[in-house]
Amino acid sequence: MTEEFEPKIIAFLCKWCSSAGSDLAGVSRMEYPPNVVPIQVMCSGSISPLYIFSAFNRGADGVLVSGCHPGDCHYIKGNLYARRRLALVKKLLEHLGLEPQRFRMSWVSAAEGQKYTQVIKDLVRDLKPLGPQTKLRRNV
Amino acid sequence: MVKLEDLKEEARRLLKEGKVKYIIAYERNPLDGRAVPAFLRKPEDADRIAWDPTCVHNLVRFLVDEKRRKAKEKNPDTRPVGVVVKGCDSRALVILLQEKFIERKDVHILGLSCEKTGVADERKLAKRLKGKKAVRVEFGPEDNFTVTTQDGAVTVPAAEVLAGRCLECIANFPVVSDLLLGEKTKRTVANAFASVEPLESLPPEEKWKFWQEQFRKCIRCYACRSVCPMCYCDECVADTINFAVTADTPAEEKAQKIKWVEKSPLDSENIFYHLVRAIHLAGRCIDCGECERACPVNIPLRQLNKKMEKEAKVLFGYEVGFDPDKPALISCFRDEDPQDFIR
Amino acid sequence: MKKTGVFICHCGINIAGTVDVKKVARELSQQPGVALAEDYVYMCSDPGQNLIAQAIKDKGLDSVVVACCSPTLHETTFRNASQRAGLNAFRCEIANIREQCSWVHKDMSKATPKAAQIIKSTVKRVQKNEELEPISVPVTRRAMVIGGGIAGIQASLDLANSGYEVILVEKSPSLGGHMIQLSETFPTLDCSQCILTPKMVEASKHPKIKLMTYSEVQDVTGYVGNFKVKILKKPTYVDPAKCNLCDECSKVCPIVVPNEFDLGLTGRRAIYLPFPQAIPASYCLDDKNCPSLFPVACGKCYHVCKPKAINYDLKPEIIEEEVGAIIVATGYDLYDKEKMAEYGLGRYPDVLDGLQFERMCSASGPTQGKILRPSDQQEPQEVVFIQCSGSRDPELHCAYCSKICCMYTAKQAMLYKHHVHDGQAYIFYIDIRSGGKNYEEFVQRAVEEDGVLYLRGKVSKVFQEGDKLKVWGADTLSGKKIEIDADMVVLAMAMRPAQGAQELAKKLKLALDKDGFLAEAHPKLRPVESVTAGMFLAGAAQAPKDIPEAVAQASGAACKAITILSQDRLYHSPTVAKAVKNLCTGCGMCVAVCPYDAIALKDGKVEVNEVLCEGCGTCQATCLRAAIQVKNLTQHQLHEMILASLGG
Amino acid sequence: MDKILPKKDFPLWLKNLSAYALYAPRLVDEAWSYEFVTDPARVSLDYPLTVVPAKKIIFPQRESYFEFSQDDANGYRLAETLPEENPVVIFGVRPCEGRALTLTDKVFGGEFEDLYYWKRRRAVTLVGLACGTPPSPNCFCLSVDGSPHSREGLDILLTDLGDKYYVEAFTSKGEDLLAKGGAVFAVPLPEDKKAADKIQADSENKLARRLENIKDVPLKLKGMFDSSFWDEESLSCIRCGICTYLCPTCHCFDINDEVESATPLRGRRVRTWDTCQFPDFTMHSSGHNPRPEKSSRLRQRINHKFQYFQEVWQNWQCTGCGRCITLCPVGIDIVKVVEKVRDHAS
Repeated sequence: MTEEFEPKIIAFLCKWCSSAGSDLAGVSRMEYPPNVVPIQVMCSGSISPLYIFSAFNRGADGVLVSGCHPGDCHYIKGNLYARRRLALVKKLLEHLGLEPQRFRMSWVSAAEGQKYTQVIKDLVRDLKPLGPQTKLRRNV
Repeated sequence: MVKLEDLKEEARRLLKEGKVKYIIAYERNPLDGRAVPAFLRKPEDADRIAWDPTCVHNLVRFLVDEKRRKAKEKNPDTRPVGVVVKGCDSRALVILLQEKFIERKDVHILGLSCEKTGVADERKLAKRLKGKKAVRVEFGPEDNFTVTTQDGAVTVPAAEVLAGRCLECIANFPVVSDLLLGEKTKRTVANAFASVEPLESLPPEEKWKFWQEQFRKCIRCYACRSVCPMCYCDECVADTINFAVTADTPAEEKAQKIKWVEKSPLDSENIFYHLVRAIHLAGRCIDCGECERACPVNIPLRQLNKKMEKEAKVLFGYEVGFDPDKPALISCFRDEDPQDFIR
Repeated sequence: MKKTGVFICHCGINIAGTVDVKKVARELSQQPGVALAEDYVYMCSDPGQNLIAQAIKDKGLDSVVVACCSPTLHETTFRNASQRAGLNAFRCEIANIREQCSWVHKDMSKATPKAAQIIKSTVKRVQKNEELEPISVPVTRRAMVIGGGIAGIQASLDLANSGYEVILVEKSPSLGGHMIQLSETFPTLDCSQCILTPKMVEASKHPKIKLMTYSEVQDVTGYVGNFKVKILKKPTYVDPAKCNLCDECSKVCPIVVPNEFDLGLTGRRAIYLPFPQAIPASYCLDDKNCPSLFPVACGKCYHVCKPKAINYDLKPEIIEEEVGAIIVATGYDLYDKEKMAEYGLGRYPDVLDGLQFERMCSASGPTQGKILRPSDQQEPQEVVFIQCSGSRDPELHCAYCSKICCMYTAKQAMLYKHHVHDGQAYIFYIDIRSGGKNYEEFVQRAVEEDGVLYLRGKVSKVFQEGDKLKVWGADTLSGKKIEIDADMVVLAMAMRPAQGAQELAKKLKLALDKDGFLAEAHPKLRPVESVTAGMFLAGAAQAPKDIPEAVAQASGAACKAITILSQDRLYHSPTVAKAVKNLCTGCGMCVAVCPYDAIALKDGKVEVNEVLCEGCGTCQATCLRAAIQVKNLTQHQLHEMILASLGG
Repeated sequence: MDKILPKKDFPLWLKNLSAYALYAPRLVDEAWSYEFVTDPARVSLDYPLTVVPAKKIIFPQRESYFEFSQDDANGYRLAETLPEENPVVIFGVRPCEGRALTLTDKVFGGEFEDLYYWKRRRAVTLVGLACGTPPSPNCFCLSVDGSPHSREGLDILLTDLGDKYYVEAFTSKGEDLLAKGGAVFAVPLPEDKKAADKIQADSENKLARRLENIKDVPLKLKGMFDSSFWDEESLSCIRCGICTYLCPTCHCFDINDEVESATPLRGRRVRTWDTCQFPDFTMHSSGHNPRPEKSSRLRQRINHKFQYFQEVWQNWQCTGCGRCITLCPVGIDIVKVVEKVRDHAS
């Protein structure tokens, strides 16, 4: 029996909602799988498609971008730009044949520690059966 | 029918009266009958202008060069540059106007309507002629092309040899112009995104297999980005060294150059390059199809760009390259933008 | 080579219980550019902070990563500690290994490598952090308040009483807003004019308040602490200093137009006193309705004016002012009459809106406080009040609740009963929302003492039949259809943002919510701040409010404004966007996405106003050419962080 | 050593070459390309010209120099990654490409041998295919000292005689390859030889394009370095890499470190094709770029091929395959450019 595949996931969390929501999950001592390395950014609107491509290129098995719910953005509307930009990224990656589960976006508010926990659990659960992401991964 | 003589006459007049700096048009290469870009400076140069189904090039691309050249000149000639555009090319120009890369006053647009046809796909034509060499391709009669080979002229229904982009064209005549020749009847296509549907319908693994084989062929000659009027960045993600540096650029700034992608034609790096190109062209690509035509190894690049154009339309109701005053696709949003993919 | 110090906090067992801090420290000490990696039981304690400070001095560290709890808790602590030890505060970053690691995992063998990766990624970031100093700008220590209703007056008085100069701009000829139109106020039934006029007088006499009535804000430029405003002062053609309110001019004026103050229940002349208690106490010539002003053709008022207060030659003026903060209190208007055709408003004279009814109840109103049907001047015996006229109706009208209607309808029904003892008041309602001090008791009083009949349900139709108004509705509690032959119908119309507020918001670059009210910076935590630094919101311009709420918010806004005005200089986070000009092609996409108008194109290249920029980075992601970057979170840094997070 | 190979037996020969990695032209998405042979039965040499020349096998677009790593246990480590000398055969190589390899041999050979190139070069056997008819309308090999049946650089030359090939082997590598074929080859009859000679001789008259009287071009070019001629000629150039990447004689490369992991350090140093047509080719780290304009880059391409290479190696660095003409997206024609140089009033 080989060891179960543990996906490597990068999560871009906006500082004001999702990172705070993730903090709340911690404060509430919720538990979720340790596969995700969080990177805190100021706003989901600051996530360039390049970061997502790059994460996959450098071996991420999954990428999560999480921001404030529409209307709650600390910067008013950054998440709405993100929503449009990342919808395109998702469609593009899927057109290429990347499994749709590998790139995910979520809205997690500062109060949603439980939701953050669930998002991570779902993501890890969805990625495990897919195995390592080799399509976009660099192999020099 | 576009009267070529009218175009020549106007070009002659513009050059004679000094209204334009020069004119970018097409001329025919007598050796193979194919059109090539021509840069006309004197009134008599206008005689060389050609207009036929081999006028595939998007001449708007050369306005990018013009802008760069002009920026370096000390006392630049401020007259507009004349440029011959088809419908698709004019939409590229709209994007350059939208992105303030070109000012309307700097360009004199000579628009030509493709009417009911468009330009020929050289590869399709070669196949149709079964090895015979076309020495001349002309529009008409009606929705046909007249193709002359060593064995004489034949009539080929245009639809059989039209470039893929023309089959899905949503602007058969220029959307912006100073002079517009030919019929201005809007041609409607049944499905402007038909070509992406077969691939869309495949399961992920088969899509991937398709693309993997395609991108494996890429030799990173960058003809796709070089021929593209929208790829006017001074420095591309794919460039391995810092370009936009000058003698006084500080070392820290030079060190900011990120090596996102290796120069090696590895599958992953080729894909990265094409992914970035596709996303950077989302909402900007007007499907002139030049990248696909220029590709020496025949990678179907329109499949990527067309997909993005389709999503812009379907998800955001955004049509690319018609209105220079509209915000760019990614610099605006609608409250009702879909978010069902966000959970 | 960089010299980064990594300091890993045990947080007692909060971190060390799940993360092998010693192992992480060993691993980090091997990282390129890491000069030392140490762990300590409580980094935030004084000895912990000293450890960091000492290491900065001893090892000459050029950057510091503290791996501990969330940056929201101790970022400031450690940045200050670094600064004290001589390191630029912005060369200290926090790696969150508690909330986002040790607290959410149980398995030490898995939490430990994750913690290491989070720290490595932070090390990569901090090694490319610029040394930054907070951006500082001087402050113009005066404020502008837009809107002379109760909220604007209150905010102005609070600011002025705190010693700051205030310019109070009101677009109508008098202060007072809608509150001055009201008869009595709930839940105490004290007279609205009696409590408001002293405040109006105080505002007009206050040495620190420059009152500009009949004026409108034309343009605002600049930024927090340093706004430049242009105010259009419209001519009233009457010098308030000379006007003695004799009313001779009005008497001779041939023009009669509906009186705005009485909502059309009475008329006024083209030269008129807005209302008896108007401040400034002066007549005003309304040049839109006086047909004989350009050129002067009539001149009757001029001739009868003994103090020679009338001057037809006055011209609009543009007044320029500099202020450090702006409070927007533009209030509300009632929902459009035309949109409530189903209830016959505007069609049947005896269907009134709530404000018209207020005027009718008012002792200074058109009927001197008697409740009379406009059609025949008879006392109505049956009055139907319809709540939520235009509110809470997402399909046809406004989706939101106008909040104050439950209370004022109860009040109005009560006032009606006080005037017409044998009359019957009916109130159609969806719910009764009487949250507020003494509010529920007030509603109960209406039911119990004044016998107001509450009917739960919506009215489907109001139409005239003979001299009665037929009201068709349903009582959803009994399930019965209800028909009332009413003598008068009063509609509790929805509140919507004041007319012109939208254009004003554009000038001020303020965001609006989906209903057109001014958007607050955060719905919970920054309810009086606008999205633009230095601009604050008060009163019903932000959302429907009653008087005490509007007053409270106005004082809140004043206080927020004082947090700016009381400073000599303002300090602003320096982690803002910066332009990389040689990459910029001037496409303006970043300009379009910036929520703060902090980016502009100058000579075809992007320029960032660092004072306005909040550092969100949306521009950075939008730019196709990396020509705009947020300091200390650049693309380069993120790239390195991604690589480090993936272990490469 | 001359032989006859019936076309039907061509696969049999290939099947006997299991010791070699075989490459032959295959049509991939409407473009001919030298591809690894998996099924000898499907190999046909009935093709015009590949898009990418055979140099891609000998001078691959990416060549790894060495791997590097650094970790606690081993410290710094470098491991050379010379290519293995597995024998390779490329079938159907056009004579112009064979000649092209003799030119790149000069560049990578001499005093400092480029081992990476030579490991592959020595391991390859080139089975050429004489051009009975020009494979491209833009062929002009005769004008640059080549011919449609040149043997230079090749080990074997096949001449298509309809249902059979006339096979000439003129190197020991070529003869080895014939020896492996054994009985599939027949001894040519004199009329076979005559037929092959005639086809070869006739082929010289079938070339549509000529580039004549270019003897003085190197000198001419020297005098035209600062001419505005280049500005005008390069107007339509879009600065892509097609002309050079697809040129069988172009051999410029770039060297990069590809870092797979920063900590622990792991990666490799590689060389990749590079081209003088890319603006970053000459970009200095100072920000100075000696060839900032596309005019200077077109000039460089022509100068290198028609002046510098002559000066150093007494050869044109062009074998007249016509790829750069056919595939240029904007129709820049090297023959026309050189003719214009020749006729330029200096």
